[in-house]
Amino acid sequence: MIMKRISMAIAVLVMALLAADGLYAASVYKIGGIFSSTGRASFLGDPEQKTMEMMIEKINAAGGIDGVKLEAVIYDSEGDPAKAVSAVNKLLHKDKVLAIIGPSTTPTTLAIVNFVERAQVPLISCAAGVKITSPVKPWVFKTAQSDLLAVAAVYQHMKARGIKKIGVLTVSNSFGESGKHQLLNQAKDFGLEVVQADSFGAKDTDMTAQLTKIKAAGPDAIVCWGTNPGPAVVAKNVKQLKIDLPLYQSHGVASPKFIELAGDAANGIILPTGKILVTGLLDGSDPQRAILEDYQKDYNAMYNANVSGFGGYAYDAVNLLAGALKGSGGDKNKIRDALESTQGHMGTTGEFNFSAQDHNGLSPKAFVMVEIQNGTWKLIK
Amino acid sequence: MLRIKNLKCSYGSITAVHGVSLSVKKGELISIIGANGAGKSSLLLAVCGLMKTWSGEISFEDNSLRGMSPPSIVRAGISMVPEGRQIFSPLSVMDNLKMGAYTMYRKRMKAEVEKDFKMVLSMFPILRERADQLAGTLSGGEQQMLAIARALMARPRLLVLDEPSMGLAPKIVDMIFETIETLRNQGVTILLVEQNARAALKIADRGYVLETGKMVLQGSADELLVDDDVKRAYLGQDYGDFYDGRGN
Amino acid sequence: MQEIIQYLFSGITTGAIYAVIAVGLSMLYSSTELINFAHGEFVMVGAMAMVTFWVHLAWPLPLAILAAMALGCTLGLLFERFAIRTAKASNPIVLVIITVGASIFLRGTGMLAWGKDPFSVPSFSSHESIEILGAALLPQSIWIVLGAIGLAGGIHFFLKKTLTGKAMVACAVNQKAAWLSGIPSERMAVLAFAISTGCGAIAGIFIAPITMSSYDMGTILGLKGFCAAMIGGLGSLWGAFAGGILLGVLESLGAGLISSGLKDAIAFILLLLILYIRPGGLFAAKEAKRF
Amino acid sequence: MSDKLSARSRARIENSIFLAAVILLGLVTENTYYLQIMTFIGINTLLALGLNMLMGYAGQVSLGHAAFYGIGAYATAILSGTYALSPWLALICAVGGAVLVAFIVGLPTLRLSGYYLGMGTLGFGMIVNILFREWSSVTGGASGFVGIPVLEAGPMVFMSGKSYFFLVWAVVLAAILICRRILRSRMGRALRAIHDGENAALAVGVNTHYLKLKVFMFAAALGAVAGFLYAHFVLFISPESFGFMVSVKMVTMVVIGGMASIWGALLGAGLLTLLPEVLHGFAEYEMIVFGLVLMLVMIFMPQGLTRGFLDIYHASRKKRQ
Amino acid sequence: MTNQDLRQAQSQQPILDVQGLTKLFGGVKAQDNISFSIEPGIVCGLIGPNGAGKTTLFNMITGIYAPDNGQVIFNGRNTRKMAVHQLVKAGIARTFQHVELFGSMTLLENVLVGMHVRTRCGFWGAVTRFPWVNREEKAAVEKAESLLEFTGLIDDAHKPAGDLPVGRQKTAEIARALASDPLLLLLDEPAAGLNAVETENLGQLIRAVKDRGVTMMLVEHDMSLAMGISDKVIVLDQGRKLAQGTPREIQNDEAVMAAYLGG
Amino acid sequence: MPNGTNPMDTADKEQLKLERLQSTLNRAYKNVPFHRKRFESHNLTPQAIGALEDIEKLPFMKRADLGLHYPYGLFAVPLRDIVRIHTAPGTGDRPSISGYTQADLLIWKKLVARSLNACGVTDMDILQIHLPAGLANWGRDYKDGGELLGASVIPNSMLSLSKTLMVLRDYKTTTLVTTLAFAEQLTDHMFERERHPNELNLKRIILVGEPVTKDIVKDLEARLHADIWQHYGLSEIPGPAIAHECGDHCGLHICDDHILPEIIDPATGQTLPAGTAGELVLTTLSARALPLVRFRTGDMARLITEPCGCGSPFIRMEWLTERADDYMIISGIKVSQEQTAVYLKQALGISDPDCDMERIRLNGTEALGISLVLDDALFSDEIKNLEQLMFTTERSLTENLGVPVTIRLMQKRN
Repeated sequence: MIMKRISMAIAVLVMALLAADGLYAASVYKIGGIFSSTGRASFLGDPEQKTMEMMIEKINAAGGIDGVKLEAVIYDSEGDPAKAVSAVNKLLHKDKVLAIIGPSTTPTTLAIVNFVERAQVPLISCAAGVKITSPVKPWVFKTAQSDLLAVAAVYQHMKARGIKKIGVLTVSNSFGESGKHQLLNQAKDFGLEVVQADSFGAKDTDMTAQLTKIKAAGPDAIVCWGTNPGPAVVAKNVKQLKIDLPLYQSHGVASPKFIELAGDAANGIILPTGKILVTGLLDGSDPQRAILEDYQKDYNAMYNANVSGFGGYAYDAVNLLAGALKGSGGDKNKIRDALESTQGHMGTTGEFNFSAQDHNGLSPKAFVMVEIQNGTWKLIK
Repeated sequence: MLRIKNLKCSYGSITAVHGVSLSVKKGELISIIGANGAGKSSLLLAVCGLMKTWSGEISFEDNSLRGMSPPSIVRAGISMVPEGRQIFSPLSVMDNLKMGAYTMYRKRMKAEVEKDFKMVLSMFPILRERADQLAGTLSGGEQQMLAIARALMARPRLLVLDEPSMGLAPKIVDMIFETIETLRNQGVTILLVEQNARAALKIADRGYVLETGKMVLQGSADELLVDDDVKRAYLGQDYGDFYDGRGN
Repeated sequence: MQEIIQYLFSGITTGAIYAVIAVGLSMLYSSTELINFAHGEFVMVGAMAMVTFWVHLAWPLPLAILAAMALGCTLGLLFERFAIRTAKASNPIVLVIITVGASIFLRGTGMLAWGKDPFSVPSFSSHESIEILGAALLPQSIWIVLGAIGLAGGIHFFLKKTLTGKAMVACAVNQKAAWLSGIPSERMAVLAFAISTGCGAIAGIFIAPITMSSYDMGTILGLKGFCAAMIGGLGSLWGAFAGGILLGVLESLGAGLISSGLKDAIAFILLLLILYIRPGGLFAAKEAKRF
Repeated sequence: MSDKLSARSRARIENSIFLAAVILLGLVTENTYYLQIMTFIGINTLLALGLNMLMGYAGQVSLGHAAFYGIGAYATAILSGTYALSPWLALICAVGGAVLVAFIVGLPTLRLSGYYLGMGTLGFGMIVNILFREWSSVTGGASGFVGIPVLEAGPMVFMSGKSYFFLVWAVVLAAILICRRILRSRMGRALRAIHDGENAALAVGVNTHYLKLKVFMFAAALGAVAGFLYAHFVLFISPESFGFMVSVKMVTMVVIGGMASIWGALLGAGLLTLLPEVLHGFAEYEMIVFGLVLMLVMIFMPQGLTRGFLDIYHASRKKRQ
Repeated sequence: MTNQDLRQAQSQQPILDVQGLTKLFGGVKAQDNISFSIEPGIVCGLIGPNGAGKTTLFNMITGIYAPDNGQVIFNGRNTRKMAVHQLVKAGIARTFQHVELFGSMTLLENVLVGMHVRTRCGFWGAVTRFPWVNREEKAAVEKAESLLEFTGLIDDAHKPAGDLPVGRQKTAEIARALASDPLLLLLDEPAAGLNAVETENLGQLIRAVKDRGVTMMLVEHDMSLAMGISDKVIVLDQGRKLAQGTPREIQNDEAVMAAYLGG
Repeated sequence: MPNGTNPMDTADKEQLKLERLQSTLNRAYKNVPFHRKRFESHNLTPQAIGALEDIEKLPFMKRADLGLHYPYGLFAVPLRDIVRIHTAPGTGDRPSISGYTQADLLIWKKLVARSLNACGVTDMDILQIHLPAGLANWGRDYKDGGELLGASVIPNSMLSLSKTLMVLRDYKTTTLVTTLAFAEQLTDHMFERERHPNELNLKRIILVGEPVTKDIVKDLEARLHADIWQHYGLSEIPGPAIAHECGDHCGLHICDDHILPEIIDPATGQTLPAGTAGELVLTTLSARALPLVRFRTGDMARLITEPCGCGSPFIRMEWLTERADDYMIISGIKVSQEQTAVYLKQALGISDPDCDMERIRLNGTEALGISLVLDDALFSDEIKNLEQLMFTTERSLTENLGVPVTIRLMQKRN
């Protein structure tokens, strides 16, 4: 008997949830956000979420878009695809948002792509995975530079230095895997030979085994593709193993945190990064410099913290969306079309030139190569 | 000294002890005898606090033992030598003795403990020989000695022994009983629970006979030694033995 | 050859970390028959406490270590007192779920307290690695191995030489007899918990310099420690130690010689084989009891 | 009040009320979000049901049950996605595969006991998960598998929303019925007997090892079905969804709901699915609250919620009298 | 082959023949070269002081332990390679010292579980409920009810076994054991925890079971029961067979007395 | 060895009593169908008796019950354990049989020794026992008890008065155990022979069998120059020395560690508060062969709960001379009038003899005098026959009752 009561209780609970779903009118543009604010990808999601909140506030302070205020509804995916799906459904069906920004990671993005496509809501992802926009899906865009471009930037640099054989070490998650894929695929194009490819677990405490193996294969340089904290351990291990080879890292660690974590071992590491990290080092003529300085100033003022490269993805996404929202009158189709036709949008990440074939819109110019020296970034021209 | 009134113990729905009363006076050696399943062990479990679900009254030196945990009962002055020895096999003989003196150490009576070591080791010279051996490597009889010695280390005013003869060869059993008698002669009050009725009664002052959780006989040891009921408590009775014309 | 030695070095380093964690788990198991799934979180607490005490507050190293250990012990004590002992359950799975709940709780608390970013802690001594037979050995690895041996030795000493330690062994061997000897086994359980979580914290303290510490670092470490304890045979101290080293070496050799991606799988397959062949672990505590 | 009713007719009443509740909820709820949550509850219920049979009745803890969930999901994804097999055929293969794996793994593993069994299943789960991640040419690796087709049956298209809700809950209902039938049969009696006392069950001639293996396979099958439903619902799968923490969560569902209780599985799955949704409001405190709730429930209702609620109910009734 | 046939086939050969059984536990002999045989249809008491090895012997006969040496011949078959459930199927049933009923199940269900080896519905049968399944179930329930009737428990058939008083639980264990149509029934301390009246009723039940042709072996500490209903008594002490004979012979056996009472 | 002077804590004694009561009840319930039925008819088991007071829940046992279960029906041990069987006159046509196991004898030996010890008997004493045939059993008990103490015992034998006196004098007897009637007879005899008590070494006389008033005691003491001590016993179980006087001579100490006394209202069966006079009900606490549970003695007594000046822990009773039943005490032996009538019936072969009974003095000793109304049924023409009948009847009654019997024929009453 009690069973019945319990199932009734559950029913009532769910009903109550239903009823609580207010029907407040859309005198605002509701924009959804899904970020890995906690969990293992929180280093991505947290600044992204903060940036989005900041931007929305800023836009609203400036009177909104076409006089309509924006409202952000942000959920935490914890980096879990299932949670992302839950969040996207909430955004699509409960909050009925106009567009979604995020998620932060490739799997979470891929997990929700089908839902936004079906619901026909524009999504601007902040994840880097190539799979997100290739093949192109009508409603899915992304602001983060693809690994494709990052790898290209790295290989370009190697080629210039005359490196022939490389060892590849990637983290066993979607970021590393996607990077590995690009590293292996593009090597030939730059005349490089991958002599050893290895991986490490995201939470591993020691990578000397893999490095020893790579060292034994005799490469000219080592590329490590991962996100914090693993690459910092790799950097330390490389120093400790006295491997005297150039170490390349990915844009995934392009943050002051990496230098903090790797400490002395960070010196000499070369990596591609968005310009955000090296704003101060950029030429005054760089078209992105002003935007970057703006962003950094705002972020600093609001959160009393330095920006990371990742928050910029959200910054660009919000700006892109804001641009597309203008004159759309809240019509999702119009927003999508406006996004797809965005050209020459200067963002923190680079210059966005969207088209029906390219929903990322960035070129290798979005990356600059930097070297870490004495605990700070040095631009490699 | 120890007084048990109308004790009833049960495990779940099974009652193992049905209202048993018994008492031990200072300086006495009391034997509780009975076949297995008679409820002897349950009774002891209740006395030393290992069993909580009992009703009735157990008092030691006029303080009720209700609700007391085994360690506080040890501190109150009752030490038990559990059935099957239960020595700490991975510890050395000496360490086993130290464990026995745990409450003494906690009372900061180190000097007394040293004295007790001497006393106990002189009482059981074999333990002195094996002081550094692991207790698990001792023979059954030696383990029993160790178990007794360990219990003595807590300076009990009442020493409770649960089936010290179990599983031992007859010769060793004799030795154990001699030891118990010596202890009694030295003034230790002893409650001895035994299956080996004759041996236990020979050294006891008084005895109790338990049968299926009930006390069926008690009296001085000499009375019980001549009592055929004791035998029947173990081997049962043939109803044919009784006079046939009864009950009409 | 040089590589093999290098693999062994790395294996032993990670193995020593697993060993310290496994020793803590095993020690708790031997006195309470409970596996603490929140153990990894105590490792996290230890590492994060080092970040706070040593890096942020700049306390002297020994003081910071002591403080981090004390924090681990205190938390373990509170956990035992308020969660484990309050639970009326006799079913071990319920206690296990409680520890799972505790691990989530601690992780959440850690996130609040230290934020989501990873932190790095400097090595106890120089960064320069030492070269042995052409293989590099990190000084911190030596620290870790020494720490692991020291800890296992310390616990060994505690259990074998001190009265309280022996009492704890007594409780573990035969709780009934220990009770009857006047040893308060409840207090021993609390103590075992505190020591065990203290071990976890120590593991965290030692590994903080070589890996990066973050609020969610504990889960996987706890898991590996659990595996190590299992391989060694639950309840056996040196078994846990050996299990940890073995697991580390297997992983390292697996990564070096076969595939770095499958290294965990290789280690786990070997574990399963060990379990099938010796269901009680490699060093299953032999029954010293004669009857 | 229901003492007079036979167990069977009581079960029928319970089932019909449950069925009615499901249909009512499905019809009334328009919001896709809620439908989707309930769909997840349904999928989790399937997982918990299988595991509950294994843990609650056969007394075997599995810390790697997510592996079967994953095997079901990946098998159907790969077969229907990569090889364009009909999803329904893929389902049969997935379930068959999971059962086969369960048989092979269970044969040696179920001979272990206690924590060692937990370790064995945990190891198995980890290995399977690593395979999902590393065998990227087939599984899509850590980035996940995309391209899972939408379920169709004739004119019906099971897309997110009501149709899927009803599909999942129909499966749940069927699973509940099957579990009940099993529990009421000779096999189920033997199972419950193992639960009450393994020694005695052995002594009356129950081949406990074989029976445990059977239940392990059954639980694997239910897990695979759940995986199938998950894959075709989310249309994207990645190894993270089938990791160790998912296994632990499944065990938690069973224990929190109440072991050896079919409704307990439902309750546990419901609670553990709903709780994070509700806790979103706690933002940063979510994990703390979740951990606390878990601990408190276990500390004060060690028998799980079903038993706990029943006890409270009985206690309050006694008080009233 | 039905039980009836089996019974006829057995003629007068002993139903249980234990030959030189030896069992070591960590080098210690728990059982030392024990031999005896039990004729069909009798009640055989097995007594001995604590630690004599009675339960170990039971466990070896029921296949829970494998003997280190010697063999058990049950009904003409060597049981060495047989698993516990095969032995049950062959006709050995037992009860436990501490009631081990399935507490959450009703008495009827308990007895039905007892019939496990005599029924065959498996997973698919349960799911599909083919007509033969229902027929089998119906027959099983009828038989279970008749057993409960026989043991006088029919009124409690639908109560959870764990809720019954100990006396009835003990009886129920016997009913459950009988459900597997045993040729040999091993009773491990059936009277433990019972009061005098219950013990007396138990004795009557055992006699009634004996009248059904079931051979019984019984470990019992309540000697008035053991001596009262046994046709033959075997005494174990320290893992060895000490004596064997009628209850009266045993009661007057000096060696037995010494074993029990000490020298 | 606990004795009268050994201080025993009240709590200890209460504890001991409870222990013994419980085991007695357990044994009685387990082994004796009679007791089990009594328990069952009151819906009780021995477990219901958790304290001494709980004994009130149990029904009484009457003398008649002993006869009803003649001969061995109330034995709680198999016959082969019994080492001694005593017979006492019963109430109906069957005597009551009591049996003793080895342990019983041992216990009673100790009890008697304790009682003797309480009146100062030691191993220096010479103990002479002189009891009538009906109390011969007690004679054996006193012998055993005396021997246990180490006293030199002169056992009971059927000597003539003068031989007894000779032994008393020549053997330098210090302690004499006897009945009041015999003591008086002896005194009379001695004074008739002009013997002086000073010739004797007699220090004390222990009187058994009936309550003796203070006056008589004083009189006897004065005449014999010996202290008089009273002992209380039951002829059924277990024998003498259930209660004994101490040096203070104020009430009899009941050995309540072995025998549990109660005082009830003989009419209603209600337990009376301490200090009230009523019928004495006894429960054996250590008897093995024949446990008595709430046995109504028919004796009237009053319990004295105040501690005794002698320091003995045993409770005292004042033994009253009146009776709660139809028994007469003749020469220390209880004689049931009802049973006598039955015997008379059998001996005379008539259905309903009309008679009166009284205690009479016969040749210095006590006897039962029966005044039989001569009616038609009895009347015989031949006086000789009648005399013969009376003679055989007297002999038969004497044998059955253990006391001398004389029958006086009376005319039919008006």
